Amino acid sequence: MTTLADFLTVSMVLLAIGVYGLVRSRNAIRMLFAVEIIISAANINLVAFSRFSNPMDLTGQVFALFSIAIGAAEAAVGLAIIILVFRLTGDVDIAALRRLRK
Amino acid sequence: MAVTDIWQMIKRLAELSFWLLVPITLFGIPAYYALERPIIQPYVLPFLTRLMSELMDPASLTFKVILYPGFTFVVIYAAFLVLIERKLAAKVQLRVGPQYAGRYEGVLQSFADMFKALSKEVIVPAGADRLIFLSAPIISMVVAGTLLAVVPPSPQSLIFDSPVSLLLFFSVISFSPLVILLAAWSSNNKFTLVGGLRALHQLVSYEIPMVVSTLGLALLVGSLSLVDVVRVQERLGLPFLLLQPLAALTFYITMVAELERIPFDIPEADSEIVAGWVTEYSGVNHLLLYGGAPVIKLYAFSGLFTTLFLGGWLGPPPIPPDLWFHLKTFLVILSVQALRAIYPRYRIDQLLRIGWGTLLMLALINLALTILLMGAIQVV
Amino acid sequence: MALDFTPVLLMAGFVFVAVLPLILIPAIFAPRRPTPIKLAPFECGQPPSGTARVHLLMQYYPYLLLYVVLDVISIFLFAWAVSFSLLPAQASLPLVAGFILVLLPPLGYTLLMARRRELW
Amino acid sequence: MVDPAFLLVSGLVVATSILAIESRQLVYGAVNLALMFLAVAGMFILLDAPFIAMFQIFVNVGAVAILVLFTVMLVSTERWARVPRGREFWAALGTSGLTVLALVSIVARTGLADVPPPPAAPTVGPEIGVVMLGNYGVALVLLGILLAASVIGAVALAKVEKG
Repeated sequence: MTTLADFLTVSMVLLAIGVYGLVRSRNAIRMLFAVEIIISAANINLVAFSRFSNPMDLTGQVFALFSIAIGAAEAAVGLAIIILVFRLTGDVDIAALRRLRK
Repeated sequence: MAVTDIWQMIKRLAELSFWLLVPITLFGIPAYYALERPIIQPYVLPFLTRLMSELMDPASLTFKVILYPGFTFVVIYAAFLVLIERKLAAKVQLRVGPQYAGRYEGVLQSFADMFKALSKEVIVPAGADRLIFLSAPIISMVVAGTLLAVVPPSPQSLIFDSPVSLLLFFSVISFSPLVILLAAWSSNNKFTLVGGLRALHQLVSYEIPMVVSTLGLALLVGSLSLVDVVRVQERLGLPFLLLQPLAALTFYITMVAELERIPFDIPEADSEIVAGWVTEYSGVNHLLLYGGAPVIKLYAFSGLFTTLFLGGWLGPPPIPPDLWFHLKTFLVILSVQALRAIYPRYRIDQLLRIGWGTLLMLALINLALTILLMGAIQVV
Repeated sequence: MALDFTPVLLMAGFVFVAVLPLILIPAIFAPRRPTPIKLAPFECGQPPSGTARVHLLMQYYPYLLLYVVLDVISIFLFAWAVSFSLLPAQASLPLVAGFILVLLPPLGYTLLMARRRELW
Repeated sequence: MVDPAFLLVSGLVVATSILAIESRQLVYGAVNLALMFLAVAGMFILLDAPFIAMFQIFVNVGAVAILVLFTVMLVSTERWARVPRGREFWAALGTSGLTVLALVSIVARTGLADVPPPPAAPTVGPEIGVVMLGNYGVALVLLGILLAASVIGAVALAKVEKG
């Protein structure tokens, strides 16, 4: 029998992997991967709580829908920024972004 | 067929069975006893007998997946569809088409092609990404085959029906641009890359009008189950083609574009970019990407069109429902194939503008009309 | 688990199993005689020049961006469409109409920008 | 006894997400990200939410992963395609490890492990539409505005302005 804690564990591990990726990578695209992983962890949490607390109340699932939609919008804008940076500096390294401050 | 031909065939078969029997008796039977049957007796034999008994039973899932509405049926059907398409295009262009394989009008040409492809060298170009390059044909076949699980030939012989079937179909086809982009990139060739990008933009642009054009049906039916769609058409007594002509038109055009067929065969434009994103594939991989997956997809899309707009398996009783479904699907497939002989090719920017401008607007107008229709029904 | 997706997985798995021999038979029996010229990328008979993985075309990038967002919208519309009869039309229609109308300006803007070829 | 389907799906989720972060080539990372989205959709199916699962596949595998892959191929140069394993590795591992420890200690204290799943029918669309438009209609329109703004912003950012 799968319990709530099992789903929460998976989502926690996903969050940890996402945080690890965010801290470690200097590549902007890789950081976007990490953000997407964190969003997925949050979605699993939303749906899992919705399923286990009160299955008749679908607020959690609707929030997961909204969250996925916002994740898609975030990816679109994020990738556009990455492309802009690439066109300006010829690189997607985060260190390259620092040069833009001037 | 002359008598000598039959005699020749019998001799051939006898020879073949002799060469099959010799290794079995020489090695197979001794091996069977030498192994003391440690694996075969307790595990393999019950599994095999169960498999065989399920393959005999048309109601079982195994039968459906493996034999009838599933893979085997569709592969054989697809082989003949390829032949029909070649003969049709040849007749329109005053040629004869395949002529020799199978003695009568080349009926076995597709199978001959399959064996030819199997015996050919598989070339992986230098600098290609081996893993992605070699797995792309398999993935594209799996994606095409998974679509078959959703298409319902009749309520008795459907593999999977759920209240999210229509969405499942769209989700599965949204994999194909990903596979195409990977295949194109991994080949390390400029033509494949150009073809892959064209395919990506085309598939992506026509998916939205396709999805939006089915919204009207979802409104009328109130469910995304394909069986429910047909049931509602049964209750109404008329196919949705008459109730939603705009949606049917949009769906048909987007379907042809999603299949990369002739007025929209920009990704594989063989007079411009060699063979598009399949340029570097050879042998059996070419067979799967060029002859296998697209034809299975053609069947699946035509089946979906039949289910959504032509009333699926509905029809007067002397003909069984499955046959009705296949008759209608065959007509849809034939109409898509006939386009090939008639139309020239669009340019990619024209195509994108049509997709995002005209077709999307048509789909939205259809949605508005459907809402008005629903309002009229509620008033009456 | 009330809704069982096993048939779909079985279908995908069987296709995979059925395709495997098609891949394995040529791997074992087909000839394999690679030569440098045979392995070179095909460029219409010309000697291949440069790498193929150069920067991709960005000409049609706005259509991709549009796709990502309209994809989301269309599924939201499905959720509305199947629940149409369960909700009072006066309540849900203005919301959905607003939802769609809000998206027309970006659609127009993107199509306009996509037409100006010099921008990409 | 844990459900084998759950074990399989969760293993897939974790493995693909690690590969997405750690794989040498960025293209493989993007492919693994797509597989991760697919596995998360499997998670939603296990949670009796097939509609969300289909939405997840359609949006994330069908659109976001394609956009990511396209961008990866667009900006791909061999110079940074390989990620060096530097000193930050241990810092990153430590940070994420601490996150997991903190969260595990919180969850372990709440006793959520014993909560049995209440019986429920899978949600397939109509119910979600009712809640979404009935209770969160304004949020939906706001979401529409957000999406519209994101399209305009992304297009305006990505285009080249020549003097």
